[in-house]
Amino acid sequence: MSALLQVKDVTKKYGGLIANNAISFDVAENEILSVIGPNGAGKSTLFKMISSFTPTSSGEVLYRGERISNLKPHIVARKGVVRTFQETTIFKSMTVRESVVVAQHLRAKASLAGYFWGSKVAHDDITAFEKYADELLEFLGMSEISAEQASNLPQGSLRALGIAIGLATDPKVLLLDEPFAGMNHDETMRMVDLVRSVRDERGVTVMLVEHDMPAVMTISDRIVVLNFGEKIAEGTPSEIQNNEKVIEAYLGSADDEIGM
Amino acid sequence: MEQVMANGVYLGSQYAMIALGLTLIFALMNVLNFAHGQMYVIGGFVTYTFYGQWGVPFVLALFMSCMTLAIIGALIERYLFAPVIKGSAREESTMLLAAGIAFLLDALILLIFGEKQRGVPKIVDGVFNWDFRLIMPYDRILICVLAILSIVAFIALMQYSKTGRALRALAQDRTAAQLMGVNVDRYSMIGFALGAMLAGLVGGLLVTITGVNLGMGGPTSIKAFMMVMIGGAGVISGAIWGGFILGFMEAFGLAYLSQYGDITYLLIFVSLMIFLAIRPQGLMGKPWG
Amino acid sequence: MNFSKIQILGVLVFLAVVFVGVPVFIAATGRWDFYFTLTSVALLAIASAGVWLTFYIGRINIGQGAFALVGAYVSAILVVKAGWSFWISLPAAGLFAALVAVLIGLPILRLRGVYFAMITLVLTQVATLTALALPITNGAKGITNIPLPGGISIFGITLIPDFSTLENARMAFYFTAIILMIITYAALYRLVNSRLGHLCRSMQQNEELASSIGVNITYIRILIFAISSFFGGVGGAMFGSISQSVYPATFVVKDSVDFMLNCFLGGLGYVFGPMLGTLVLYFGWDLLFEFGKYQMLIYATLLILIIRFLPNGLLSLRFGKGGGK
Amino acid sequence: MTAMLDFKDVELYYDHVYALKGVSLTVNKGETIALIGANGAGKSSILRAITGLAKPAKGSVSFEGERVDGTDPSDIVKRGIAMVPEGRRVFPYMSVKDNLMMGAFTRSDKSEIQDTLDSILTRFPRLKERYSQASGTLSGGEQQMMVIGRALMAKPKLLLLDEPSLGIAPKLVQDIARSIVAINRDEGVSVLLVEQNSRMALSISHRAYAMATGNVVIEGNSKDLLHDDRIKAAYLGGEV
Amino acid sequence: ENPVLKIGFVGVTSGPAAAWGISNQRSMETRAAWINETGGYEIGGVTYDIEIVSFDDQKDPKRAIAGMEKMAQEGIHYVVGPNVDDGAAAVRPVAEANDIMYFPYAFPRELYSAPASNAVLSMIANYQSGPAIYKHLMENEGVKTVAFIAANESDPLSQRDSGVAAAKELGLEVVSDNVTYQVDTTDFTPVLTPILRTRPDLLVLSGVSPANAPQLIRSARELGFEGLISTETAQDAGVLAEGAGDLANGFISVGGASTPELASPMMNEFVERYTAMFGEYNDESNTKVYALEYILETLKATPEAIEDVAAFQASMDDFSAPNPYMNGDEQLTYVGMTSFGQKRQIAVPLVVNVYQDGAFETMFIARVD
Ligand SMILES: Nc1ncnc2c1ncn2[C@@H]1O[C@H](COP(=O)(O)OP(=O)(O)OP(=O)(O)O)[C@@H](O)[C@H]1O
Ligand SMILES: Nc1ncnc2c1ncn2[C@@H]1O[C@H](COP(=O)(O)OP(=O)(O)OP(=O)(O)O)[C@@H](O)[C@H]1O
Ligand SMILES: CC(C)C[C@H](N)C(=O)O
Ligand SMILES: [Mg+2]
Ligand SMILES: [Mg+2]
Repeated sequence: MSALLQVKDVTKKYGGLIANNAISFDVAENEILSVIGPNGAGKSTLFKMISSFTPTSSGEVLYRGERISNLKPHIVARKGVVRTFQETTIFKSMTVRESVVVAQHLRAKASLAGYFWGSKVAHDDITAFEKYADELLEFLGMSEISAEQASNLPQGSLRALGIAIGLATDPKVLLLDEPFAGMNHDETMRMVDLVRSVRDERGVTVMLVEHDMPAVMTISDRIVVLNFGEKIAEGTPSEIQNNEKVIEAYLGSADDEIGM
Repeated sequence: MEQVMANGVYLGSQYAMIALGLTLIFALMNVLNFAHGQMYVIGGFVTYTFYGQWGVPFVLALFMSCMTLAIIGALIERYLFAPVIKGSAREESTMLLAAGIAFLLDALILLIFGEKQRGVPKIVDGVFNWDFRLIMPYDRILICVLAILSIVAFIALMQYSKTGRALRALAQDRTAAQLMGVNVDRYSMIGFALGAMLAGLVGGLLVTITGVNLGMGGPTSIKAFMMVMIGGAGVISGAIWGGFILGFMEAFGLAYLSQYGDITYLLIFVSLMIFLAIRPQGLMGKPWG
Repeated sequence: MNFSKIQILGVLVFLAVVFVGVPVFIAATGRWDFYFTLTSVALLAIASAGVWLTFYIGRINIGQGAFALVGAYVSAILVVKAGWSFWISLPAAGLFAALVAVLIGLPILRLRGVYFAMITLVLTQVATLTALALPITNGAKGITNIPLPGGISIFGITLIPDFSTLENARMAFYFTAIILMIITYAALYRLVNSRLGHLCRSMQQNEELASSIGVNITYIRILIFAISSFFGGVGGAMFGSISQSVYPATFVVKDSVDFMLNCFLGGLGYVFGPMLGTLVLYFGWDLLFEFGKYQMLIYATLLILIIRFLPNGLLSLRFGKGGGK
Repeated sequence: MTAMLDFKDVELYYDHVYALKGVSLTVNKGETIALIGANGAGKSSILRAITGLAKPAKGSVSFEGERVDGTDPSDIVKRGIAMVPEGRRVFPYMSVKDNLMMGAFTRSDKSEIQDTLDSILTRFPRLKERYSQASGTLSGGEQQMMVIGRALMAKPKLLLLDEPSLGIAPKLVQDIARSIVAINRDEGVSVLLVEQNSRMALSISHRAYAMATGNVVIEGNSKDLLHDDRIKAAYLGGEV
Repeated sequence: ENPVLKIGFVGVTSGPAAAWGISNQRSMETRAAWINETGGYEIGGVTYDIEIVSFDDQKDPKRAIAGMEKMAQEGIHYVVGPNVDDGAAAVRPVAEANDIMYFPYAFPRELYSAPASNAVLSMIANYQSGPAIYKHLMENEGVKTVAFIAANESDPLSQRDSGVAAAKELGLEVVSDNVTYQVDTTDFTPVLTPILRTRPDLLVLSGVSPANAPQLIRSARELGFEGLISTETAQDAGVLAEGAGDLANGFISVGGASTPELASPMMNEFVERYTAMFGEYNDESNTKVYALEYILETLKATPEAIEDVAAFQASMDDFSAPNPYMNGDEQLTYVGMTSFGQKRQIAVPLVVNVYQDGAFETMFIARVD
């Protein structure tokens, strides 16, 4: 199993604060890898550097051996590495379907001018986009809300929309930042299945940041744990669950009963 | 050199006050108040009417202009901005409203106070002259001191009073402020009134030196915009920095570049653009959110 | 792109009104001054279309006056000093304005929200000050005595007559301006409804997200700003030709603000908003002429009332969805 | 005993979209109530209707026997209801201290405020460490503690919490849950807790309501609901 | 009822420069009301009531054109204004196409020189008054060095340039000629400091607006400047008194003819009526009372010119009528041969005033040809 994505000694400093300190790990093709860690450990920062939304202070990220850190976000996206956002980041006044159509723009075959003059290719593009959008929404179980304006959606659907937008770009690697936040158990599990089938059926490699441990443990092939900007563990879910350091720093003892 | 520094401080103090009111209103309501300059002019004219024409003591006249503007500000917020903000799909619609109000105030100023340049008797006579190295009329020194005192008072109000805290909270998160028990409608009005009042106060102070005429509004707003940009929109310390920086830039530019003619402002503008290109949120602007 | 019947009908009605209705009306009522008013509306609407377009990528542009001024000077200089035909100087003016926009846009388009709005406001002043300072613009003296547009003929067929030989240059300017406006808005409409338009809209709503889906936001921002300024330059150039003179104060901050107001007033959500906004704002002022010294007061009051009760622009009072105009 | 909070037949809609279709619930003095339910079910809307941030179209909201619907949020807050809103909503430029002080906005007795402040800082020692840091730079968990503390500064009779565990690391979730229990038990503050983490919510509450699309579908004793099959299936899942 | 003769005004009556246009408009309205009250104005045997149609161009050349179009629409052939260079240049095509004679308060030479035909300069241009003033001051006050300061706008800058040229021509040493200020400047100290360092005998405020003049004077005096200060535009004594007080004493400017020794009874009555009508007089109107008077007098002398602008132009060369606003036997005539090569300027007497304790005193009078 060769590494699709390599994070190499990546460091990020904000002034005096070291948000990520020499983090290294590999992500294999078709893997689902979770990054967990306490609040402020540097998980989102790491995602931002992988997607080139922020430059690294040192170190680099390689995708198929090619450096993708310190570029422009849209270039990295074009190479197939696409992120979603921790905050609900959507196109507020577009409908769900419109958002998903726009997000496919990378697949466009016609040029901007072609669209302007309304060329045949452009026409075909649009038909294809719309068709794919409907398929994708169907796949994500969002057909019902496809005509809703994004700003009116409840929390959970917003996250789902975020994922839909990410998927619509036809990514090779999808970085999901807390995709299950604000979903209840049932919804979370549905999404877990979905992310899995995205990986299985579309061959997308997934990295995700999540605090929902049941979900993380179910979905992940491997887990990387950050704490105060340092990588403190890496391994399979069961390894991580039993790692003392991780329990100490992050999980807390499960049997620590809190009740009325 | 001494003269240039002194000019910088003097200009800076008055600019900072102008920028403060603008930034306060921006912070609270996300409204870029195009009418700020007009409010300043009204302040000048009210002070002129009371002090210059009717012989009311200066301090009282100043007070009257503050009150007038506070009332105008409160009314404008209550009956125009608040409903428009509620009803519009895009925040930017308030820009149109603010511009409309600027036109309206301009029209009213012309009808009520006329087209002439007005001035008032000096509040103190005499010129401080240190060996021709530093010349500054006493009334300017006084106004400068008053302006700085007002700024300090304003900061104290914002930092330490309950009203100030409520206003700051409101500026940062309306809903959260509401949940703390802040009556946001009332405090928005108070905040707007306070911003307008600051404009009135500067207008009243400066009329003693520069006089006032109806044309001063628009350009004043633009200058205030620049200071707010330099410092960072909606940030109080930013407004003060912006005011003083612009003041000093003007003082230095005019002193050292005058032989090149018309370029001081061009340079100020261009350096502002370069500065913002490097630091898009101004000196003190929001790093997050 | 398929047009509904209503849209096509709307366009036809509009064309009939501007090309036939207006001239007939003017001839019937003898209100020849309306030609100039409507010409101005058309030209200012062109510039406003640019402002509207920059709004489409989420930037409030209060700098269009600068580009109009650039356009006016470029055309004037080319015609007066280089002896070009006005008709060639017109696109040249637009292109030059676009070029300037690219250079200036590179740094300032990174700014957002009020920062962009304010910096563009300053830009207008920069343009005026630059025009005052440069030798090529003739500094304070401006460029005057610009000849009227000459004719164009191919193989002896007159495509455009020489304006100075015309009995009624007003009407010629009117038709020119209207045609330019129609081209502008047709292009704008196409643009907004093509892929570029969708990308713009995605940027307007969320630049970060747009770049995460692979949109080259820097490039599109610049491209849009350049197109916007092209419109500004063309409007300005045409205007210089009508008044046959250009001064540093031909377009000032107030014009930039007006362009922006036109867009807001018409409604930012509608392609034809700026056209309507320009018509109402500019014509409105003219119609209030009767009120003498209360003109400004009434104008401002009406403006405020409109915003107070139609904060989303005049077109939010829609008479049937999707009407062409 | 009459209920402290009586939320009766409330209908609420945004732009013609129904969020609540006639919801009733009560909170008695001293109770912790959990409100669970799917996404978009209307949980947050209930809290918004209680605090006056959203105006019900029908129905009534009474607090301590008096109608409060239709009054300004600031008045409702003054009566003793504090809320920790969805998404925390800190005042990012204010220090932790100023944020906490904002919580006491409706109170005026300086020494009493100081007492509350001390007790909060004792409860959340982390906040003391970050006392003068701008709250925008706090980590998510710290912010969450701070906004709970901020709500407590009002010395509320009823505390409304909207998804306090959202985006919070598991260990901190436990801390927060403990704090909620303690606040309820030690200070007699009634709590209405909205949570996606249903297991946690049910295990620290007395009674619970489960919602689906604008309606309450199940209500009952939390202990019972923890073992209710419908609840298990919909909200808890099998194992943890 | 008398038939109505409409005379237009297109100029700036709102915004920063409102004072310029308003003083025009009001002086015209005062005069028109006065004429109508006393029975009308007789031209070619018909007695007309005079109506002033005024249009606020907001100092915007685009609006100025619209205004001129409006005048054409109203069938007006005689228009006073615009007040600034760019507006005056922009309306030229419209005026010429519609047979409108217009009387701008703006100085660009090409507006008045052939082939331009319809513009008549209605005041003394600074390139005419400047030399006269400088010469007088050289001869009587021993002025040897001069410095210029102007606002960074078209009109003042153009005036500065022609002023500088005139001063050099006269052999004055120009010690500073490139300092400018923004019209919205509120503190002139930094602007003036470098210029005063050159210690000129005379400081010329080129094209200064009535709003800026008192502040400039005050700042210059407070900085210890003891030389002379002058301008070539009209000012209002009241504004100077309020804005600069005693510091304005000795300030030299160009005025109309209302100083006590020159003003005819008619001028005094005009001032009275103006004040009664508008509450307050503005000395700038001294220079602005003339354009309307010239138009009416010329029409009286050539009645067919009411409809026929060519007749008006033809009569300009040897038109002459007594100047009712000045004592003595001053004449109203058209001049401009030296400056423009054709008679396209009204011969207002060049009255140079000195401000002293709240009023203007006449310094000297000159004539333009
Ligand atoms: N732009 C920034 N400037 C300064 N500090 C920052 C910036 N962005 C993040 N930080 C800091 O870097 C650290 C890591 O932040 P990051 O957002 O990566 O945490 P996280 O692991 O995603 O936390 P959470 O689980 O709460 O989302 C935090 O201490 C944060 O305050
Ligand atoms: N501002 C709004 N405009 C339009 N619809 C809204 C708005 N806010 C909420 N809604 C709708 O009201 C319904 C209830 O929303 P609410 O936020 O109360 O749900 P919730 O139970 O809190 O969900 P979540 O667990 O996702 O936070 C949802 O369908 C949502 O789409
Ligand atoms: C010379 C100019 C400054 C005069 C000005 N245009 C006026 O109307 O008075
Ligand atoms: Mg994060
Ligand atoms: Mg919710």
